[in-house]
Amino acid sequence: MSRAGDSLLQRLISRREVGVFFGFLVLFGLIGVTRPDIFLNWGSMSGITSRLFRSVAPYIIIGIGMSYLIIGGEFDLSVGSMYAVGGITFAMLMNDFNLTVLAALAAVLVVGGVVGLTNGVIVTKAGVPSLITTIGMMSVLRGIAYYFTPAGSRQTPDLALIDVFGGSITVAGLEIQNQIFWAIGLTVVFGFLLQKTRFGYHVYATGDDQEAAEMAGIDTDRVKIVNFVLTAVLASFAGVVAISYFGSMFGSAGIGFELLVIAAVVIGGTNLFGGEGTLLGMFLGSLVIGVIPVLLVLNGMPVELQEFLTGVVIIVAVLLDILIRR
Amino acid sequence: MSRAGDSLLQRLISRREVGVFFGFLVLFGLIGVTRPDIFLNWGSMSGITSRLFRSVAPYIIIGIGMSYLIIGGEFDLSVGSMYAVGGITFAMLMNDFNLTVLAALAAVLVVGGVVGLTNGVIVTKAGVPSLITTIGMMSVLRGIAYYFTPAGSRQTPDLALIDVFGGSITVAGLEIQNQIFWAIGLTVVFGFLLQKTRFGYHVYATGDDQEAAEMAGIDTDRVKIVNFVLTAVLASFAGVVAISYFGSMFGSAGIGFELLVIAAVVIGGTNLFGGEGTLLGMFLGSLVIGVIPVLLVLNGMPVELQEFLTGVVIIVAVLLDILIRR
Amino acid sequence: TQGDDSTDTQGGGDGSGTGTAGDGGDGGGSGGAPNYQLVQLNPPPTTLDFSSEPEARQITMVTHDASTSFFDPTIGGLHDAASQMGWEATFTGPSSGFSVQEQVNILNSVVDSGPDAIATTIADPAAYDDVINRALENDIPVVTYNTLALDREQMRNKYGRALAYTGQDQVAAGYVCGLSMLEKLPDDASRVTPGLSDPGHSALSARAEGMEMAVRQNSDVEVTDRLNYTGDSNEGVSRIENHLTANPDLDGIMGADAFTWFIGNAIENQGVADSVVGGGFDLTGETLEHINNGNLKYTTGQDPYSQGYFPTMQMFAYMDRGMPPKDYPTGAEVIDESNIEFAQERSGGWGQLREYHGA
Amino acid sequence: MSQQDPILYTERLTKRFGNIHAVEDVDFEVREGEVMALVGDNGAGKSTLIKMLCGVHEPTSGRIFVQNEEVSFDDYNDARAHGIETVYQELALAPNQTVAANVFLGHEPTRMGRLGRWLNLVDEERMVEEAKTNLDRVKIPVDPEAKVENTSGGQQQAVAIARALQSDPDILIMDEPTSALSIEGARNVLRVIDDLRDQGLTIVLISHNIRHVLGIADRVSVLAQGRMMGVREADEVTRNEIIALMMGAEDESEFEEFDLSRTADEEGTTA
Amino acid sequence: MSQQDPILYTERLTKRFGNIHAVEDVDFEVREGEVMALVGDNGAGKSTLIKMLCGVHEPTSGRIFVQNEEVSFDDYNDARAHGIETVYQELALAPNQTVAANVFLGHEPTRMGRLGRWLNLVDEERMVEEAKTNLDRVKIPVDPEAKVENTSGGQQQAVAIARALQSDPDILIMDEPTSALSIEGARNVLRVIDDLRDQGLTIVLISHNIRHVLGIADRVSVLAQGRMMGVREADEVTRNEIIALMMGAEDESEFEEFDLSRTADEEGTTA
Ligand SMILES: Nc1ncnc2c1ncn2[C@@H]1O[C@H](COP(=O)(O)OP(=O)(O)OP(=O)(O)O)[C@@H](O)[C@H]1O
Ligand SMILES: Nc1ncnc2c1ncn2[C@@H]1O[C@H](COP(=O)(O)OP(=O)(O)OP(=O)(O)O)[C@@H](O)[C@H]1O
Ligand SMILES: [Mg+2]
Ligand SMILES: [Mg+2]
Repeated sequence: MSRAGDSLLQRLISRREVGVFFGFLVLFGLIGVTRPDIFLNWGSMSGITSRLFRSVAPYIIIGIGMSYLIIGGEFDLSVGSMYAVGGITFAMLMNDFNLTVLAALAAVLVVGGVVGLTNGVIVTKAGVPSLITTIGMMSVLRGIAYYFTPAGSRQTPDLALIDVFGGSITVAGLEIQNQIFWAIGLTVVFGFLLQKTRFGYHVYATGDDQEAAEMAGIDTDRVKIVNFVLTAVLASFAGVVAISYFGSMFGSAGIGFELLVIAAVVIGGTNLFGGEGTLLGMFLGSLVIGVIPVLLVLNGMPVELQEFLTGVVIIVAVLLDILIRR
Repeated sequence: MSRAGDSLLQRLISRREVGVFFGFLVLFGLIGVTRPDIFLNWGSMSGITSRLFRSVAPYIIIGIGMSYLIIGGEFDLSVGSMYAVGGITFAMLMNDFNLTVLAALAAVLVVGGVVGLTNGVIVTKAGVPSLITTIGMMSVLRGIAYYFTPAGSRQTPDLALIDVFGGSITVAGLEIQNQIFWAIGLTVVFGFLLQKTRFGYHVYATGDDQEAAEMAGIDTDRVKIVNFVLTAVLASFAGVVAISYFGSMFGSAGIGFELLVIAAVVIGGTNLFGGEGTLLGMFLGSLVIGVIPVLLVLNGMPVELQEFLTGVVIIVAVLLDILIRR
Repeated sequence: TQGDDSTDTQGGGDGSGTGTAGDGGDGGGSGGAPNYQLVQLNPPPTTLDFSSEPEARQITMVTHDASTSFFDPTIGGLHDAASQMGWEATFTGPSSGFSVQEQVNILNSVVDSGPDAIATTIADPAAYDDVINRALENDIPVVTYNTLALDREQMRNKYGRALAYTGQDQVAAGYVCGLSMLEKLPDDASRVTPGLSDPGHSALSARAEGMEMAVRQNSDVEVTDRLNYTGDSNEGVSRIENHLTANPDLDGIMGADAFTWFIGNAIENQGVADSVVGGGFDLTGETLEHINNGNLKYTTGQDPYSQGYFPTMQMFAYMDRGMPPKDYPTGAEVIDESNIEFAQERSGGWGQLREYHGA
Repeated sequence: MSQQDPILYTERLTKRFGNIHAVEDVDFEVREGEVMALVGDNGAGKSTLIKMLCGVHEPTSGRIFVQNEEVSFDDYNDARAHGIETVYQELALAPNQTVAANVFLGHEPTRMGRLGRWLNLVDEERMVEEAKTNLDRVKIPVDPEAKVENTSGGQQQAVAIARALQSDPDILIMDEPTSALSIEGARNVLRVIDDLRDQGLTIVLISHNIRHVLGIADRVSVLAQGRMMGVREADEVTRNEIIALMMGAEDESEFEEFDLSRTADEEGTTA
Repeated sequence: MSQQDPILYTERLTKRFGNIHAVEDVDFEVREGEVMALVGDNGAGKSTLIKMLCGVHEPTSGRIFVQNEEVSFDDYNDARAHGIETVYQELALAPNQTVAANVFLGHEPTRMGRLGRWLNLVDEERMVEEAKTNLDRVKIPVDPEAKVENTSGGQQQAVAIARALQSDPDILIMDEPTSALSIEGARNVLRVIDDLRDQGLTIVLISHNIRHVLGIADRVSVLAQGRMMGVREADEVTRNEIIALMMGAEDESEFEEFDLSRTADEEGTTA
């Protein structure tokens, strides 16, 4: 064995994140090719960009937990229902039980924690596969979300503090939703923790080879339970953020989120079977997922074509990334 | 090492299939506990049982391919859309293009084969993860299904041969849908092939350790492509069977099937990460999935509770199975 | 045991779409025979008893989509009627979204469970044949509501009778929605967009079709391609906003379903309430609030409450008093700033009503 | 060199997998500060025995004592808490992680400073450096920042050994630690074992190389078909006696029939 | 015993992984009917070299010739079609399948009869039986119907060897086939290699056990740091010369410093 230093460029290109970023840029650039009138208009374009980030913020927030879980060798299909229960209970606690914003938030996060703990314990201690456990939990939570919305939906009350999650700030004439800051902030913090802490190291090892990790003394059950808790807490937080922004949430909110979020995580280069991946990849993967409908809507695609093209674009975006890195 | 012969009973109990069967019996028995009036009436009970099998027949037919795929280390989320496209094109070819039943069937299966081939080639040759490929294909096919149903749905014409798929025979006063025979027949044939042929052995080895299988000379790409083709063909066939029975199919038919079918496969003991599983398990897993709504509707559960209890029952059924085999 | 009730006029549609209910509402016949509904007297599967407390019965109401909030008032109406008569009521359907096949499976189990009466939507002209006939053979009377994909003649062929329908023709309802849009648009308006949350949901497509028909038939306003704003607020509001950005000359946008409030949110976010007319369907609290704030100009209601109340009442009249159920058009009511106050007061109660009934 | 106090012993330890009796009624004793070799034919139960001693397998029956106290290990960490560290035959590495991460798997060094300690921030520089130091002890060249998956068979074994050395245990169990190593590599590992004994560590060594075993061990325990066949002082026993025990036979001569044509068969001489 | 025609040779064969030069400009030649040993330190590039010869790795550059014909293997089956069979260092077994299925992995025997042949029905009885026969050749006791995952390290190696024996190749490449085997097991494998050579097979043997190598091989090729250091006739070379080549050194004496206290170090004698 002899080894010469890898060039920085080579290392960079071989990283999945760069490929995904490139894929995103291509899709984004396609907006410019197809609608130069909008692309070159600062006002429209900054609005579109800001909305793009806003619309993927919940995916990113949930995707943080999902990345931990998937890197650690499990996944969670109940996040969409958890998102609904999170948002709906947040509103309910403030309206019907007169809790303050912070108390309601705390209660919601605790509920999320309990749900995640339940998922984690059933998976690790009873040995029920996470697919079954979280499909089951998906139904259970959806039932609860429906139960708590007898009139179809719940609305947040008019409390100033809610704007911390749902409000926005205006910078140089551009309105930026606070959600975006939450999504970026949480990604940075949890990305740091995943890369730099012992727990993060254990997440990777657990997903890489659970038996080896156990034989090296890692409590893989604990790692997985923490990941399940983190995911459910973040999903319920995403629900809080969403209802704070929209002012309202239906019992059916978040249906289908699980696949979107998992897709974003996998597009970002995380191995679905564990052991590899980064939050940066998930972040970029979410943007890819989010930019596709923007591109199609701006071009006024008819409804059937939208569905069709969405599929084509997802595959092509990832294909591009793979071909580039070859 | 010294080894005494395992007792038959021990071997039996340790098999996942027995646990799942037991789980199914418990749920089925619960019908008797909660609605003895119906349970003890041969006429209603035989009808309910026959309809239960009927309702899971499409899951089973698709589940055969999905089992092959999952055992071989991949999966397919596009089966629900493929099912819709299969049924809808079947009707369209007969109505608008005047094809005979058999010609339409052949064409539909070819379409399924092409879709499966596409999935398989993108996954194996281009290296796009099957999650992304088949989520993409799910969208593409759904778009096609919508496009082919401008009036919302398609109906089959009145051709006698369609009854081969959608009709029924009456045995001792009990109406048994032909779908059930298709589901059982295909399970037996493909179960036999999976257990007894070289290809079947290669499916297991590929899912167990792809690298090892390749290093042993197995063309794992071929194995996976064949599995993708089989899955898509069976999914389109399930669509044909379904539209033949219902007489009509919506563009939105089959949404959510992918998770139901994967859940049935996993409940039946197949390892989601490949290398282990049987079709018998999938068959029983489908019955578990199918009996839950029967039990809940017979007891007049309102929607929210139904959703809630479905989740609880799924988890508990699998938990039971695991606890029994401990 | 069932006879036939000869021909009626105004059989709706061609049977391939949904919501083409038997009789039109107030569309009116163009000359010739007036609207009529000839009712054949099918004796109920019960023995009439006018001299004592009516029996407590069980009615099950089945929908094609139990995941939407649309039916919340329907559930309230169902329980109002049931509790007035001392009946038991259940509302069920596919909880994971619109699915005819799943609904048929559920209907089968409902028939097995043996209720006294069933009210169901019929969202497809073929898929319900077996199960409805099985219900009728088991002496369980069936009425339909909200969505009916068959005309009376077709039902007679399939079921040996025309099932009564309580609801509105979806295309006609969409037509009303389109007319309202035209009314709210300024004179120089040139483009409007119909939107919906699910292109695979035939009732929504039918409403969108009606909207488009109304605009095209009664004005020169251009109708753009439909916008799919999905059932997810997160995605949907952004899509609508982007659509507004992409079409700065757009004058109106109307939704075909309960997610019409996304349009209100988008208009509010973009601050274009003065230049874009927003409107649509259904009476969700969010949509009404937007009308109240001026972000939306109107919405179209089709009285979902009555879709639960009257089928149940009709079943009582039929099973205990021998009066066969009749079609009951729930019409299309337009809510705008003129009547929003009352509409909000009324809609605010559905949740409480369900809680009151414990349903 | 070896003291007389058993630091670790088992009583009628048994492990069955279904109807396979992998380890049966084994009394195994290790004295403080000695190198105890454990030998036996393939499938004799060596790995299964030591996996019970380090918490990976739960015994079917029997008892384990460490420092005269009965123990029952739920997992590997329990064993580790009692000062037992293991090099597994199957190595137990996380293939997609780096060599350095694997050397410290489960026991990553954390940064100084309040934040570092509170968050358990991994001190990556120290990790890479110490991994290098540990790998240097066995002198097998391997890049601490390479993915384990991309290293050679011998390099992987070196990583597993380096991991065990890193933790400073009381009792070190090594299951065929030199099987994939070059002559130099194996020699280095034996030298390290010798050093560790000098520092007072107790070592259990599993190896098929009887020459290595007799060269380094104080005593030799022999397993055959899951049963303990006997224990011998290393300097009082011959290679052929051990082989005879391993085969469960009494007469040594029967194991001598094979001789490769052109060179002296290494298996036939010495001890 | 060895003929002079090369059945297999490479020209300037090179394999790089990114910037790691695992094999560099290697000319490797194997003659028909000989046992060619390939030795080298850990990480020298032995496994990488042979993985190019059996289609697992694609060479970065260089050429491979089999029976004087240039070949380029896309995958393992291409190599197999040229009569090359391999026992991999990492064994390449499917852990959840049975021992018998693994012995025949990828080449399951099919049933007679039209249906059997048409459907490629696996003849399970024959498979189990032949697996037994093959395993018996290396005389390591293992249940052919056990899951591989549940067998011991040595048993797994025996399965991998049995698999190679089952296919009747022209050239058999064995990457450290005896590393996990007991003395008896290793001896049996060497004996099998000897028999195969007598039957005219060509064998490439990678091993760290120089004694085994010199005992069985006709010639020895030495790799160091990815480069071919030289080829020697086995009966004309000493153990220490080989070690010196492996280390890339000229002076042999420097490898003799380590000597365990109480027994003659096996590494120091014989050849
Ligand atoms: N998890 C398991 N399930 C079933 N049988 C097992 C399991 N693990 C080991 N065995 C069996 O127990 C016996 C002892 O295995 P063990 O691994 O302890 O042998 P060993 O002495 O370490 O052999 P080797 O020298 O080949 O590594 C073997 O026959 C093996 O097949
Ligand atoms: N897939 C790979 N990616 C990167 N580097 C690799 C890869 N495979 C091998 N190497 C490197 O190439 C060099 C040669 O490895 P190889 O496995 O050929 O060594 P070897 O001679 O077989 O060693 P051993 O005796 O330890 O098995 C090593 O330094 C190894 O780390
Ligand atoms: Mg062992
Ligand atoms: Mg090697």
